[in-house]
Formats: sequence, structure tokens, C-alpha cells
Amino acid sequence: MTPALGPVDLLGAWIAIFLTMAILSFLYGDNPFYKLAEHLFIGVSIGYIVVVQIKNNLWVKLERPLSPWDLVPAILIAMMFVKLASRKLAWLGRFPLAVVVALYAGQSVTGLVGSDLGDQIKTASRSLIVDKIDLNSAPPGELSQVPGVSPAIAAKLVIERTARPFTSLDDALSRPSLTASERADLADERGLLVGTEARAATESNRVDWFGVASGVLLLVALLTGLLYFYFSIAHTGVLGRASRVGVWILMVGFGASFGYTVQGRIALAIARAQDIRGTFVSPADAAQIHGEVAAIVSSVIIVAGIWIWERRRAGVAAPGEAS
Amino acid sequence: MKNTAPVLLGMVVGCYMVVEYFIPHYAVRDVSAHVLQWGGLVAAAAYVMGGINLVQVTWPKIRRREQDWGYKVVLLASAAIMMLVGLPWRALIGVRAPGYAWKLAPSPELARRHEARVLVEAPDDVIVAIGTATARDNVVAPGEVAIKASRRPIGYDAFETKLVLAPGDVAIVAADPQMQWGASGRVRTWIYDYVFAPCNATMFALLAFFVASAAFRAFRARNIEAALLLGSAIIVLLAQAPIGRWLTTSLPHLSDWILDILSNGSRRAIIMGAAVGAIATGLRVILGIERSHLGGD
Amino acid sequence: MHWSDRLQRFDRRWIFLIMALAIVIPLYVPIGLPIKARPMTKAAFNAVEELHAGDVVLVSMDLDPASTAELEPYYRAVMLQLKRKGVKLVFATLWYQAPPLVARWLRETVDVAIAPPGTPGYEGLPDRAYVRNQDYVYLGFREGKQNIILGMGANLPGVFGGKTDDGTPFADIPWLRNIHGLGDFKLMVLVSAGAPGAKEYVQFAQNRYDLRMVAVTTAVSVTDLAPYYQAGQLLGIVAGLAGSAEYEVMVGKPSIGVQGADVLNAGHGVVIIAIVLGNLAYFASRRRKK
Amino acid sequence: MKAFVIVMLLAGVAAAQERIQPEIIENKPDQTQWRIEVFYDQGWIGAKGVEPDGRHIGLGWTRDRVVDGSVLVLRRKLVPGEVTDKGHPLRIVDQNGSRLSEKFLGRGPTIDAATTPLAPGTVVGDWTVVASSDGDHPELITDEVEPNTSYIYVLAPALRGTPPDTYVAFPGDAIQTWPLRAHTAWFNRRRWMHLALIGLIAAALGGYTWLAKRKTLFVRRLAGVDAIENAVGRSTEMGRPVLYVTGVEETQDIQTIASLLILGHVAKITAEYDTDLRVANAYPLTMVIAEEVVRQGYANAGRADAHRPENIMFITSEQFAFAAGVNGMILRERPATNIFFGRFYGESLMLAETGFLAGAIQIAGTAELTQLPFFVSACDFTLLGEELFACSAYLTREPNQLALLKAGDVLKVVIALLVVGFTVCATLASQGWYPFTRFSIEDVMP
Repeated sequence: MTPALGPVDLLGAWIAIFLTMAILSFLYGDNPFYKLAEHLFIGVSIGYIVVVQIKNNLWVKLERPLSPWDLVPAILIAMMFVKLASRKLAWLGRFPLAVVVALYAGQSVTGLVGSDLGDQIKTASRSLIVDKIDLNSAPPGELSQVPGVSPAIAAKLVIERTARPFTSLDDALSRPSLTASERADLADERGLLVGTEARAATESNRVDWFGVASGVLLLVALLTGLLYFYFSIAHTGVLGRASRVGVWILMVGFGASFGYTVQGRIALAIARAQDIRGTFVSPADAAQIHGEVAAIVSSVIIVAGIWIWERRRAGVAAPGEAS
Repeated sequence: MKNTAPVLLGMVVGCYMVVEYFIPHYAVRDVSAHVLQWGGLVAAAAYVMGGINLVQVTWPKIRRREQDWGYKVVLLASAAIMMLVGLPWRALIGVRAPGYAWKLAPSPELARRHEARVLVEAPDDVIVAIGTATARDNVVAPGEVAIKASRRPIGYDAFETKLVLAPGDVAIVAADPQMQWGASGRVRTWIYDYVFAPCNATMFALLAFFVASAAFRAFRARNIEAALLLGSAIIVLLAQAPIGRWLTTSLPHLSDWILDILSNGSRRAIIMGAAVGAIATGLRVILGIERSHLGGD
Repeated sequence: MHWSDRLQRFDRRWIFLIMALAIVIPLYVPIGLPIKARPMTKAAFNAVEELHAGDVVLVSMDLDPASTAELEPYYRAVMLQLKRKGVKLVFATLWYQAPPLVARWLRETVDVAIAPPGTPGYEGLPDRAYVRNQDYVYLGFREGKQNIILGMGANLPGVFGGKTDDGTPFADIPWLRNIHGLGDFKLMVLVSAGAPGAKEYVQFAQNRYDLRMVAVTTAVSVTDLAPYYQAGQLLGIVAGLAGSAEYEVMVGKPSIGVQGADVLNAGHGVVIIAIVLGNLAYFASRRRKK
Repeated sequence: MKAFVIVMLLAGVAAAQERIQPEIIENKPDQTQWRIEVFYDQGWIGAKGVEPDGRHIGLGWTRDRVVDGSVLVLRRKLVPGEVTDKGHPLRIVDQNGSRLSEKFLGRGPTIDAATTPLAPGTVVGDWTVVASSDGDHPELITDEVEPNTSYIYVLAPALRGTPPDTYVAFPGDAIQTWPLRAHTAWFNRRRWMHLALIGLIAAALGGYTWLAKRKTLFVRRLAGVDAIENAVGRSTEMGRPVLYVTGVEETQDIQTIASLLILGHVAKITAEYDTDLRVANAYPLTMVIAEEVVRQGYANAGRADAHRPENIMFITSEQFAFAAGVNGMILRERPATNIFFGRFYGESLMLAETGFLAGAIQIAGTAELTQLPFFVSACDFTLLGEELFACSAYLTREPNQLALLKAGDVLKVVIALLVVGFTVCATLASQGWYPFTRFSIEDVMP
């Protein structure tokens, strides 16, 4: 049994909700409540960063066994702080800077060449001919590539096919050992273009033509994309048209990016609402906090406050956001 | 000197980082393990620098009573408080033991029933677990019992011990776990949970609303590019919400296909191009050609 | 004034209000459409399912309170999945914003059982409470971005001075003795809200030490990471809230994520309608001007 | 059953390359022949092998008469002064049992493998369990060892018990290898392709730097770059400042560097137009440099006196606090031009949107692609990804920058050729055309 929230934490919860509302008030317009929360936040985060950096990096370093190597960072850090003492010696601060920048530069050279050039070239250079996965011969690992086939289902299929080879997809996906929910999953993934029909067959060497087309498109997207970011030629004539195709594909890609990003943003707002409702704490605590009440009270305070504040500076321009 | 020496030092370190990648020798690996820590340590110190810098920038504004100086006071004050409560005060004020456990004279009455008893003296908000029991007065079976006393909020000591109880033993557990200060102390965690976290999250949540208004007021199919962008955006938006699959199962498939083929294809072109640019710039930095980050000579 | 102009001029704060309602109302009046896992999510799930009891897994918690909205549901789900598999867990973070958050989450999800036997609405295997420095360790936060990643790859104990966050020596934890670098982890679960995070792990460690890793990312980074997934550098990606919800369903304990994803319907709806209306107004006014 | 062993040593080169003639120790008929492959290194092509870091030994074996049952692999350090230059068979159990013999274990009590699980890493007497395999293991078992230490490995045929890692019997003889020691090398052969790519970039960079100093190199016009000057002009007319944000990443970040380079140019323009330039930084280090760069820019414009250091500000490194701070500036100081160059994350939309509503001309550029859709939507001009780097070259016309751009272009051609080439090979290989089937991109790009 966990004891009820103490008054200190109840107060905290209410403060948290008030600050949430104060920051959301920025949507109405820049106002004292928002500014207060903003500066409070900036201040707290600075205070937070400084301590956490000292504690988790510098202090623990001192606590734990030191090696002669640790002399180097010590000196570098000292050089960085010199500039507080004397403007004349401030140039010493360039040493730590130079070292850190060089460290990162060197790392990105070797890091990127492997992951962003090597592996990406490798992935881009796949065979354009894509065979359908043969349910009667493919190993389990390959079977679970088929849409809707989980490793568990793959294992079952292997057993089933040794008992009796599959004659058709329907036959394969409706074998008795599959549970109802598994069948539902599989049925859900049926489809001629990207679904089961496209990816799997019961004979070997069947070509997945949509896969081929997609592969070609993938290659085209890559090449035209590279062309668009090729700066040594004026984009005219054929090249111009090609690079235009490139930027079109690019834009479709950005569209996807937009979609995902928007999802992310909305998720954040949802979480704030859930938080006020007390979704992330135990029902007992939620009942104690009364988040909705706190939210309404805070909003009333803020609205009243903003109203008074606007009356005060009547004549001065309306809140910035309204423009 | 003032400009060349840092660059030279940088060149040495940077070149080492590149060469190191191609040398599998364990001795080199061990050296790298040390070198790699430098970056982190210096960066950490730079944050401290930033804190000091903030005071340097803000204080004059307050002295000169510049516009919004009041908020600047709030800013500095909250920063100062957050730093102060981050100090390990208990090093000064001392640490009190979180609790004690001792035995009293055994009671024959309990012994007859082959039981033992553990009494708890603790404030109401302290959770004391005697084995699995959490009452203030527990009759337990003899033998070893684990005793754990803690407070609910993060940032308090915990009292843990074991008692071996013979039949008839009566033990007392007096626990009052003390509040911790410092980076993971009670007050700091409180401020983090109830000020830092909600502000941080809400700042981000504002974006949901800005997205909506941007979509309404700024996002226009002015040309074919924008139209394409919008089209795929709407498809992905629909597919990402459960409603997409509810409308038609091919929507998620289509959106996945856009991601796998069109997005990945063009994205890969960008990744490679960017990688080349980054590598080249990196090379320029470690070869000392690029010194803009050190300021003009 | 023509309707199209009015539509383009009206105060955006009305849109904010509509958005707010679209987010709040479904929380009280759920729509409750079914959720099905997508390939990327399934891949991530399967990668974890392949683990065996006793395997050592690194969980890198590179996030801040702002990103919990998208990552927390996945985190809670994957913790249940990992714990019911009985794997050993190693936690670390590269984000200075994270430590207090991680401390709380460890308390809420690792130190106690998430789904003890008899949890209503949960059929899967139960999990148990993990004991710190016995079933899991928390290494703490280190500043240095990819320096730390590379450092952990080359010599993990070195980066953390051979001690966990609470000062327990690695030597005291038997299963930690065989962990010299990132290469020794059976799997890496990257709870990643941005940089440094999944992308940096891929760029600076995956190719170098040939690691197995899955990532949950804020939806923002999905298109950025998808090529790495296609290249097999990431074994799976869980895409923000929607992905987390799918993951909850796969793990078998739908909760906050599913509730949130349900609200996405309305939220996305508002944005789509906003785009459509905005453009209608735009084209209408443009035709009139011609 | 006696057996004899063939240890095949591959002097630092992978199996495919050169094979030293197997050395026969004993040769009796009717015996299982062990062929043990020991890998110390990896080849220039082909994926097989271990990294020669002095900490890894690769072990694989096949037996010419296939024997069923598992094989348990153990390892021990060579006792100083011990001479075993030959591999030889030995018994690890006394009689057909599962109890490892004292003689074998060296020190410590005997251990019953049927009851004590021998998981990899377990120490039994002098020996450490390396791995166990069901049947032969032609693939490599990679063992992590201490550098500069000789080890002896034993491969023991075994029959598994029901509990995991237990063994009920060890039929026949085990095989003891002769001393093996992990090799160290000074070059990782698997990464030659990476080195080649870096070398190519370096060469192109050097070549074009040389060229750029002698002749003007062509760069295609970048829409949006010229917009900067117009925008600054407009701010001058309106008598409002120009706001420049260097992104929210640290100085080391390539994009921040590019942003700072462009900042120098922008500072020059603003100095010429005599317009206020405000620079918002998310990191103290960035602020310090930005100040240097701007001072330089003003100096180049011959107006060093006009430089106002307090206009270059450090807001905070906390991403959203930073966004809030800059938003505050946009709303309070109402700059007529906002320039967002560098790396941006979630706050990009907040900034662009607030600026959009403040009615400023906005120019954005970032290689942080997830943010581009919003910049594209809310800004007047946007530099997509790499165009940001191209921009600094286009503006400064500075040889180094141009060389950077040109080198990038060369590499793009190379990449395109590589991709097309490899794709053709892979496609032909998938159709079973002869020479191509023997070749895989994995061989050169592990």
C-alpha cells in the first residue's frame, strides 16, 4: 500500500498544471504569465544543467581512479576558464575549442564513411529482380518477411509444409495449426501489390513485379536526388527535367516527413491533456490532485490576469500574436 | 602562436581520431578510450561556463533596469536556487541514520505461540515493510525477516536491515529516512518534476497548435512540388491514425510504400551527399584548413 | 468581404481552440478504433522476442520530459516484454535532461512488477520486480555525445569508471564482467528523442561493431531513420505515439499509448481539414483575382 | 578411439587467399580427421575472419568423418615454460563418464559436467569454456582473449544432458591445439574501401582547392541565396533589425560551422547597409565564435566601429527554452528579416511560425531534413539540406568552400557509378550469370 501524496507534492502537481496553462497562454498572445514561466524555465534549466554536468561528469571523474591521461582535459578546462580571470589570456580558450572540434570532426569522418556511405551504397545496390518468397522451400527467417507472418507463424508453416506441401496461398494461410487471430492477421495483409500475393508464392522463381518496379523507382529516386544536389551543372534540358523529377520525389518524401512530424506534435499536446487528467499517475493520486479543477482554476487566474494586464496597457499595441 | 598552436593541437587530435579507425591494434584502442573522454569532460565544463556567462549577460540588464528586468531577476533567482539545492548540503549539516532496529525482552506468551513481534515507530508517511507486512505492529513467524523503510517521494534515504527473530522475540524498528540534497536530492527532483518537466513538455506541445495554424494559413499548393508534398502528407497523416486502417487497409500499405521507396530513395541521396560534405569539412578541420570555429585570425 | 478572404484572415486562435477541443474531447469520449502493428513495429518486437533469459541488453534512455509523450508508452511496453523474458538490463543516458526522469521510471517500471499475475486485461506471461545491481544496473549520464558512444564501444567500463551510478563496482556484478564494449550486448534498445540518439548510435557504433539495435523514436525522426532500417542497421523502428500504441497491442497490455493514439484520429483530422480548407480559400481567392 | 589433428594456420590472411599445407602429426587409418581453422585476421575481400586487435581468435572446424553429438570448446593460458609445439589428442574424462579428470583440469576439484552447467565463460580448473556447438562448426567461433598471451584450445566431442550447458558423456578423444596467440595488425583490411572513399574525397578536395585558386569554378545559381541581400535591404528601409539564428547545435556541428561561415557574409552586408544584426546562439561556445565572426564581418566592411558585441546573445542550451527566448525576441523586437541557418529540431516550426506571423521575410536553411517541410511551408526561401553548405561557398566564392562543393559533386558521380555498377552485378548474379554469382558487394564493403 502506497501512502497518499504529501501536501508538498500536491502543491507541486498544482504548480505544474498552472505552469502548463501559463505556457499554453502563449497561444493567446505573449503575456506576463508566459514570460514568467519562460524565464522561470530558462533559469531552472540553466541551474539544472550546471549542477548535473558537474555532478555526473566532472565530480564522478574525480571520485574514481584517475590516470595520467586525465591531466589533458584538466589543463584544457583550466585554459577555458582562464578567460574569466584575464582578457589578455583569453586566447588560451582556443585550445580546448580546437581539441573538441577536431575530435568531433575526426569522428564524423570515420563514422559517416561507414554508416552513411558504405552501408547506404550497399543497400542501394540490391538486385532489381525480386523473387517471391516460396512458402514451400524458404527458411523460417525468410518466411517471416512475408507480410503478417510472425516468427511463430513461420515456425508453424514449416511444420505444416513438411506434413503436406502447400498447393496455394489460401491453402498455406488456412492450415488448422494457425490460430484464429493469426489467420485474421494474415488475411489482413492479403494484397496484390504489397500484400501477401505480391510477396509470397507456393512455387519458386516467381518474380514479384511490383517489387521490381519499386526497386527501379528506389534507384531512380536515389539517382535523381543525387542529380538535384549536383551543383556543377546548370539544370537545363534533360538533366533539368531529371533533377525536377528528383525534387518531386524529394517533396513526396518531405510530405511523409511532415505527416510523421505532425503526429509527433499532436502526441505532445495529447500527453499534456492526459497529464492534466492524471493518466500517468495512479488513480488514487489522480483523485487527490483533481487535475481538471487545477487546470480550470489556473486558466481563470491567467485569463483574469491577462485581462487586467491588457486593460493596464490599453492604447499600447494589441498582443503580438493577434497580428 | 595564438592562432597556430591551437590549430596544430587540433590537427594532432583530429588526425588521430581518423587514423585510429583503421588501426585495430589493442594498444591504440586503449589510448582512444582515454582520448574519447576528453571531449565529454571539456563539453561538460563548457556548460558550467555557459552558466557563468548567463550571469554575466543578465546581471548588467538587471542593474541597468532594462526592459523586462523583473523577469531576469526571476531567471537568475531560479537558476541560483536550482544550483544551491544541487549542492550536497548533508556534507555540512551531517547525516542522521535512517533508522534503527533492536530487540526487547522476549515475551513467553509469544514464544508459546511460536511467534515473534515487530513494532514500528515511524512517521505516517514512511513505508515500513517487515517482510511483506506493512502494519505498524506485526506478528511474524520466527526466523530472518527483511526490514525496509522508505519514503514515497524520490530523494530520501532508505533504511534496510535484517533481523533474526527467535520465537517470542519482540523487536522495535524506529525509522525516519532523511531527505537527500544534491543532484538527485528531494528538492531538486521536486523542481524538476513540477517545474522543469511540465514547462519542457508544454513548450513542445505548443507546436501541435502551431502545426494546425501553419497547415491552415501557410501550407499552400502553390506549385506542383507543394502539391505533391501536401498529397503525401495527407496520406501519411491518415495512415498514421487508426482511422486510416479503418477507412481502408491499403492506406497504411500505401503510406509504408511511400516511406520505403520514395522517401527512403531521396532521403538516401541526401544522406550520402550530406555525408560527403560532412567528411570533407571534417577533413578540412583536422587538416587545419578550416579554422572559422576558432574565430578569424 | 468575400468568404475566401475571411477564411484566410480569421484569427488563428480559433484554430488553436478547435485543436484543443479535438484533443480533449476524445479523451472523454473515446472513438476506440482497432490498432494493428505495422511492419517496422513488428520487426522491432520480433528482435526483442528473439532474446533469451540472461541475455544482457543495453537500454539507452536518450530523452527529455518533452518527448515522454511519444516514448513512454513504448518504454513501459518494452520493459514488460524484456522483464518477462528475464533478460539482464543495463541503463544509460546521453541526455542531461534525463537522469531524474530515468530515476522515476526505473522506480515505476523496473523495481516493481508491471504486470504481476492476475493483472486485469492481460493474458501474457507476468513479469517480476527487478533488483538493482542484480537484475539491472543504471550507469548514469555522461556528457560527450558520440564521444561516449565510441567510448562505450571501445571500453564501456572505462567510460563509467568501472562503477554504476550508485557507485557499485562492475566487478561485483557477475554478468557485467563479460561486458567490455557495446559489441557484447545481445541487443540495444534505443529510447531516442533526438540527437544524440539512435542516429548517432548507428553512425558511430553500429557499423563499427556490427551491433543489433532497435529504436523507438519521436515520429519526427522516423523518415530520417527509415533508410537505416532499410539497410538493416536498425532492426526495427517504433514510430512515435502510433508506433508505441501498436507496440502496446503486440505486447498485450494496451494502456496510455492506445488511449493517446485514439485521440490522434481527431487531431490529424483537424490538420487535414485545415490544409484542405486553407487551400480551398487560397484557390478561390486566386481565381477571383484573375 | 584415437584421432589426429590438422591445425591449419592462416598467416594473417583469410582462408580464400593462401593456405599453408596442412601439417600432419600422426596418420593412422580409420580415424576421424579434425581440420581446425584458426583465424587471426581478415582478408582484403570476403567477410570471414576476426579483427586483428590482439584480442580475438577465430576458431572453426570440420571432421572428415561426420560425428554426431556436440563439441565443447575450452581454452587455457599456456603455462610459462610449457612446451607443446604440437597439437595432440587427449582425454578430458577419466573413463567413459561425465566427470572432468583432475589431470585435465590441472587444479581445483574434478567437476561433473552432467550436473555443473558449463556455460560459455565458466572457469573449470585451468580451463575456461569458450563455446559449444552441435556438430561441426565451419563458421568461426570468435573468442575474446588477452593480448600477448598464448592459449591452448581443446575441442571435446560431447553429448548434451537435458539441463542447458550440461554434458552426460565425452565420447572419444578431445583434440588439443598447439599454442595460439591473437595477432595484432596496424591496418584493418576490412576497411580499405572506407579508406579509399576518404582518400578520394581528400584528393578531390585538394585538387579543387588547387584549381579554385587559379580559375573560377562554375556553381549553379542557388535560389534563395540572393534573397539574403534583398531581405537585408528591406530591413534597412523598415529600420528594423535582422535576426540571425545559428541553430541549436554545438559549435562542432558541421551545420553550425556552415551557419557561422554564412554569418560572416551576412554581417558584412548588414554592416554595409548599416542595419542592426542580432545573433541568437544556443551554446556559449557558439556565441563566442559568432562574436568573432561578426566582428570580422564588420571589419571587412570597414565599419569595425559599428560592431556591438551585446547583439550577439547566448539564450540557453535548453532547446525549448531557447525557442521560447527567440520567440520572445521576434515578438518584442520585431525584426524585418529572420535568418535561420544551422541545425534545427522541434523548435523550427515555433520560430518560423512566429516569424511568419510577425510578418518578417524568412530565409531558412538546414540539413536537418525532418524540419525542412515546415521551413518550406512557413519561410520565403529555404535551402534544402546540402544547399546550406553550397550556400556558404556560393556567397563567399572562397576557394576552399568552392573546392568543398566540387569535391562533393565528384563523389556524387562516383557514388552513382558505384550504385549502378553494383546493382547491375547484383541483378545479373540473381539470375545466375557466371562471373557475377561469385561476387558480392559484401566482399568489398563489409
